[in-house]
Amino acid sequence: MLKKINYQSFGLVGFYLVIVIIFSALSPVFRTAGNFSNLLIGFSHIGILAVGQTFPILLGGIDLSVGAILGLVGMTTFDLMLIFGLPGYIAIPIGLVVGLLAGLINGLLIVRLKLNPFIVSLATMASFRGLVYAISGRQLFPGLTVMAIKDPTYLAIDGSLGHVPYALIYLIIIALITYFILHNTKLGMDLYAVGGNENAARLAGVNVNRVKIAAYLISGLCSAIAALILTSRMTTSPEGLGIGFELSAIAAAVIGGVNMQGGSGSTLGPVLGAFLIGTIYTGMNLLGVTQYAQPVVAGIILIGAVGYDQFMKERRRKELQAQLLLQSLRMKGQGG
Amino acid sequence: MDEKVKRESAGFNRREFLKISALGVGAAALAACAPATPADVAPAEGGAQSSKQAKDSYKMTFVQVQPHTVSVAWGQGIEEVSNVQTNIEYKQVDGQGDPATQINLMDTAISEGVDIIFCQPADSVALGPSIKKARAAGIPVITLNIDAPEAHAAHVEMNHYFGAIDIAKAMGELMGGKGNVVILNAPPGIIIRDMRTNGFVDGMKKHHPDIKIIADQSAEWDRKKAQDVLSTILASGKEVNGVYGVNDSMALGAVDVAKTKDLIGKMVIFGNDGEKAALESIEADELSGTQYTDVWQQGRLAAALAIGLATGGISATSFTNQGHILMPYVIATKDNVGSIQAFQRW
Amino acid sequence: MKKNILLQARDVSKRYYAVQALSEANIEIYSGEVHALIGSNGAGKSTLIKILTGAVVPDTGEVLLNGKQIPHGDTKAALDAGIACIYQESNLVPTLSVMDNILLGRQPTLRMGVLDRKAQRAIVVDLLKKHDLNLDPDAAVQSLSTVQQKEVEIAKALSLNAKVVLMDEPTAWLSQVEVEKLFRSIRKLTDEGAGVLYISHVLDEIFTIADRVTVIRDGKVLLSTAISDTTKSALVQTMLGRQLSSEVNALQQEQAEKHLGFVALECRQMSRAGLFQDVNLKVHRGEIVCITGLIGAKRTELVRTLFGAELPDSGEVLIDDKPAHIRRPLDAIRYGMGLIPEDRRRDGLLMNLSINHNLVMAYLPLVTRLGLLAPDLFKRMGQFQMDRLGIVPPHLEIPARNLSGGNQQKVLIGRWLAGKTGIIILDEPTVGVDVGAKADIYKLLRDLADYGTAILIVSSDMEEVMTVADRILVMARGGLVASFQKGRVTQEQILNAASGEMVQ
Amino acid sequence: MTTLLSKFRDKSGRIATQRFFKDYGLIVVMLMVIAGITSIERNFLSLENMIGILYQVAIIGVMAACMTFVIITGGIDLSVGPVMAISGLLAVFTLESTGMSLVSAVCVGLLAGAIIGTINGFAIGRFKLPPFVVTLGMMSIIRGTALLIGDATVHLISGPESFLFIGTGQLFGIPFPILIFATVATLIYFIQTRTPFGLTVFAIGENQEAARLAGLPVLKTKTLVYTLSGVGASIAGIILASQVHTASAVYGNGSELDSIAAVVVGGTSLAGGSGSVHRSVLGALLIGIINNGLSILNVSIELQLVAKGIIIVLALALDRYLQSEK
Repeated sequence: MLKKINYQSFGLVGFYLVIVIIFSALSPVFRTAGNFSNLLIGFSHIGILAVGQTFPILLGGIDLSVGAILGLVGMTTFDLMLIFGLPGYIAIPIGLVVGLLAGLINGLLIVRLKLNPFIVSLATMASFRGLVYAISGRQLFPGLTVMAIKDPTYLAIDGSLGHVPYALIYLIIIALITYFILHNTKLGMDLYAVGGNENAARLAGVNVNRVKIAAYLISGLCSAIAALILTSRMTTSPEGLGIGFELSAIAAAVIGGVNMQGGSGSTLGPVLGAFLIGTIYTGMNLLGVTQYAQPVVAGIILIGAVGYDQFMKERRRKELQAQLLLQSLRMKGQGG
Repeated sequence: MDEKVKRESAGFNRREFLKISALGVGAAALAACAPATPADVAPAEGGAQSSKQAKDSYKMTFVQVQPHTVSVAWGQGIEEVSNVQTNIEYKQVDGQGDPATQINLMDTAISEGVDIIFCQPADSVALGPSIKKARAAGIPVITLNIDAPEAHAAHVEMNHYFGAIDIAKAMGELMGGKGNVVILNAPPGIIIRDMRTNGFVDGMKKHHPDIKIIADQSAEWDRKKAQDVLSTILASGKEVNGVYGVNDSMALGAVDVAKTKDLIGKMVIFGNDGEKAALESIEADELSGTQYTDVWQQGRLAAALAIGLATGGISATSFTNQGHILMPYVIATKDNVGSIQAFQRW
Repeated sequence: MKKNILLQARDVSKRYYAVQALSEANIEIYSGEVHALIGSNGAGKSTLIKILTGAVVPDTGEVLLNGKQIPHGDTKAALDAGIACIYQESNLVPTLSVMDNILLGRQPTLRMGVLDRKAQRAIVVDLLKKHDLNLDPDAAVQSLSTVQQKEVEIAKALSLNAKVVLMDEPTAWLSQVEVEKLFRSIRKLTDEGAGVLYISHVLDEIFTIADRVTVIRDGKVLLSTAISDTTKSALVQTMLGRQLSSEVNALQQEQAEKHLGFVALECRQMSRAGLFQDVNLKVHRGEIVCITGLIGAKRTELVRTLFGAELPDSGEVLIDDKPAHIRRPLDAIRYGMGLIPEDRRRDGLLMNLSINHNLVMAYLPLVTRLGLLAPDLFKRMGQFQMDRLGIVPPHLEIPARNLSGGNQQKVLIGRWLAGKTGIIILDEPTVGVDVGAKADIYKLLRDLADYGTAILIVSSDMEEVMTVADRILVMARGGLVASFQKGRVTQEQILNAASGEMVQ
Repeated sequence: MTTLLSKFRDKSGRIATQRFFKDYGLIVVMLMVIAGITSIERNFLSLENMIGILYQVAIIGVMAACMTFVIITGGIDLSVGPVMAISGLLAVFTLESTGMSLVSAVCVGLLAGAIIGTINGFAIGRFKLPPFVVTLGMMSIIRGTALLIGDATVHLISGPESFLFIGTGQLFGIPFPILIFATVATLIYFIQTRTPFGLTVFAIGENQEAARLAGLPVLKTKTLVYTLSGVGASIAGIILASQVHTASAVYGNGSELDSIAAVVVGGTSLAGGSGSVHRSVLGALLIGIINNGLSILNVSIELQLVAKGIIIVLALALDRYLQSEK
């Protein structure tokens, strides 16, 4: 299994370390503990979304609605606490449930109507965002636009242990759990099976539909968690919250070695992918790269990262082939 | 060079302009930041001189919502003032329209230990915690356009709510107090949008109760989308006598439609912001009017304040509440648009 | 052990649109028996299998296991009832390991769906040992060769320890040695009282392994008898409804030492690290050369390199005695070469495109005017090839995937006949092709050779090699080890040469 | 309808209807949507509004048509939004620098798109990098470059009339952008059906290795499809600039998703191998009709998005149902 990790994202790990070292060398601020904890806080929500996104992509699908789900969950909890005055420990579970429901809707539409995941999640992305606007407490009661969430339980979500932010801890836990699910549970095997060869999975008696729905449920749940973290950090939930996150999440996943054709990938790469993007931007910011030059450099590095990863994989594949050959030769030898 | 001369004369013409402009608040605001004014008109007299006494350099960061005409103009205003002081390092960073990103940028600026943060919050509450954090770190924060509930150094605002009310008033008068109005709006999510819409609706109720708002559709701040939405509404055969674009781009989109359907003159179209293009369109008798604010000036004021705070070594923690500087604005129409000088057109 | 009926299909019929795929077919599979099912492609074998596994719902009739009816169209139920199947097309998940593929959907779990890796490994390892399959349980399937992948499929079916195992052409792509291995496994199964339904085009195999045979044609069961009560030619006749042996024999007899044309294709000192070294070979115009040998002798790699699909480390290729610079397939084609790859499903046909498209694909310039496709030329060329090769069904616009194996192969050959191809390389040309179509293809190749085409065939099928080749080259472990003239060699000699030091 | 059906009479009845709906199901669905909206707002069907819809669809339509090949080869192009912006900018700058030479302005604009597209294609074809990441990276590179050369402000177009004609002019009473859209779509449909290139595109999408072994120019084709997509974005960008009399580096945000949506709604699968330009056009139209319908019905901002999502899902579900009809 360890071999698998390396195979997935060794190239990326190396690349990431190089980037970090370069920035640390060039910018004294970058190498401060404070800055790193900023990085970890600032991009953990993208990391969580990316982990969630991994599951639909593993099935050769995609979930464009994560940003909208994030907004919806945020707004729900916001309303629950500020309109209905419910305590956080009630709002939080409800928020998670909303995320799961949203995921369920995606899953059911894809499975039952046999529609293309891209279209379905694109449509639900619009619908969920519309719902956010419709239920927005900030629209219904303009006073709430300047009202902050005060609930202690809720605000505690985004706390930190010294320099270690909770957000990071959630991310690590989620990444590890999902990693375990993927590589050590039946669900995980079924996910890879359906993603790799759906027909074979079906003939082997795997309940394909259930697996698909599960994937979108997980993605929905991750969005919900990210929503809780962000809204707790912002002490409110703007209607626009989460717009454009889907692209960052997918990007992080793909950079993290999840194959968009489905069937291969894991959940540690995506986390790294999320931080890679964040690190690049923060680093350039600290180096005083002008704001418009930043996306240019970022884009180049992005392509570079994937190119490098590709290169490493290619080399690894060649090595494997060579080994395979030797084996088969030995086999033939023994055969006689 | 002559650019500079113009700018210098700015100081003079501005005063006249302020007389025209309705709000005394603005004058008060200017007075409030008097100490900074020399630096403000510094371009003419060598800024280098004035910044001699400063020992080390000062860092200033502007966290904007996203690249946009207005924030660009702010930037120009700020740099105009800060550039003349060799010891000021100014940079503008892009919040990519996302409060979460803005929070990250704030955090970075704080750990970078800048001396001043200009912040245009995408959402007043969302950025509150970061502003609090900055204050705790002793960094004065100057908010632009959108105030934050947390105490910070100062808030420099181009008015939204009252401005929109006045727009409604002026618009109604041109419409003769009756008819149907369409609002070309933006989707919820940025507070400005809410302030302006509410102001406009309230204004109409207050001043012209007979005018009906028959449609409030989203054109996503975008000129092309504004064209599409308005032409669709017109195609439905409804009679539209007035259009309010929540920003100038959308208003200009409406103008484009009016031109093609030759409704210019028959349809009252108002924008908001007062960018150069809008003012020219007014002079060309296309756009009926817009709310104009000198955004360059707004930037200069903010910068002047900032320099005062930084060089004066005033600690952020010493502010119990932010001072409000409400920028003066005019409802620019055919009659008064001429009084807005070239150097005030951003 | 008394033989009792395990699996039984009673009067099952199935109709696809216009086509009656099966009509009132009956078949019984007894415990401890291997029941061979033969018939031309498109005769309805696959449909019958799919019905038995519940993948297809029959229009009429029923399927009984031990006298109990199994619900139609429910693969899971059939699986649980103990009906395993090795399908023709791959049913493996490329990214998963051998271990996971073998137990796919049935991995042992502790609680809450957590996998019991230890148990899983134990099961797989001793399964592989029991059937002496030489596979690394942890290797990802995509890193395995075609043969090894087939072995995984077999292991998968065996692991079900099913009451009935259906095998749809399991020996496709298997070499002699592996086939024997497979037969041993099958015997083990039957000894344990399981029943096996065995589909194959290779009659020899059937006479070796089967106890009972059923012949099916045009969806009807024509004959079902004990193997001992029938003969090869009888079977072929019922299967095709015509006498074939004459045609094949004709090919085999033809001995005339006709003088050869110039060397059309020659390669000198061709090497690729770790694959093959210093290969020299010549193919003359009008000559059919077969390269045979064990699987893993790197014959496929050799021909792919000749065709420019992969690049050699050293060595040169000469065409008509002139050095040719081949960097990619397009170059090879410009030199008048054509390759028909080993796995026509994976590398050959464009399955969703029409027959017509597939036929002209390699020579698009020939069907264009001023750089634009000319529909009339396009159709005419397709029609011409279709008639010439007798492809059925004769509809140019149906997608290639709906064709039988034999006809798909014909389309691939036709693709090269379309142009000025003078050198045709075929890799395992008749795998999964029924006896009738096989004969057609052999005749076609011979005709081409007589017209001066140089033909290079890679084949593991001894009978095929003996039948079509003018010259037989034997490749072993990346080198050409022997060369025989037609008719001057026995299968044994070839096999010995192929298995290298195994004989010493 | 029956006349159309008769086209497929060569096969048995059921196949005929199936194939009919496979090709025309989307139109049937579209007619239903139109009928639905019209039943509430009669003016929806007015000629003025119909032309309006086409005018509104033109930009996305052009992009979708040009991107179809990319998606048929199993790729994706996310960089089209910024390409729109930068083409518009460059065109405007050229206008100013060359003293209002329309031709050079348009050429420069298109060239930009072509170059960017080609770079995408080469990176994807030659180095086998995942299209998603390459074009995503390019998206951010081009957006940044556009901002560097044009800042975030809007640049007014002071003329010439000929340039403004591109976006706002009319020919025989039909807005010019519609004509451009029609021309581009027809041209690409022609390429798809009548050229070896078009055939190769499908072959690659279906099975790249097989295409290579059949001697098809894989790398060249793969590069060209992205070039085409880039050019499409440029055309769109120039039309937009001309329609709004301005150019800005921030234009075209999110249009990549809109155009991909149009292609996919049309039924072209992101997995590649299948699809058609005419279906992409239909997809763009369907989305355009829904947008237009919702605002002509004056649906409130909040509910518009909800409705849009639901209608799209229903429409496609219906389309799917028609295709797989028993």
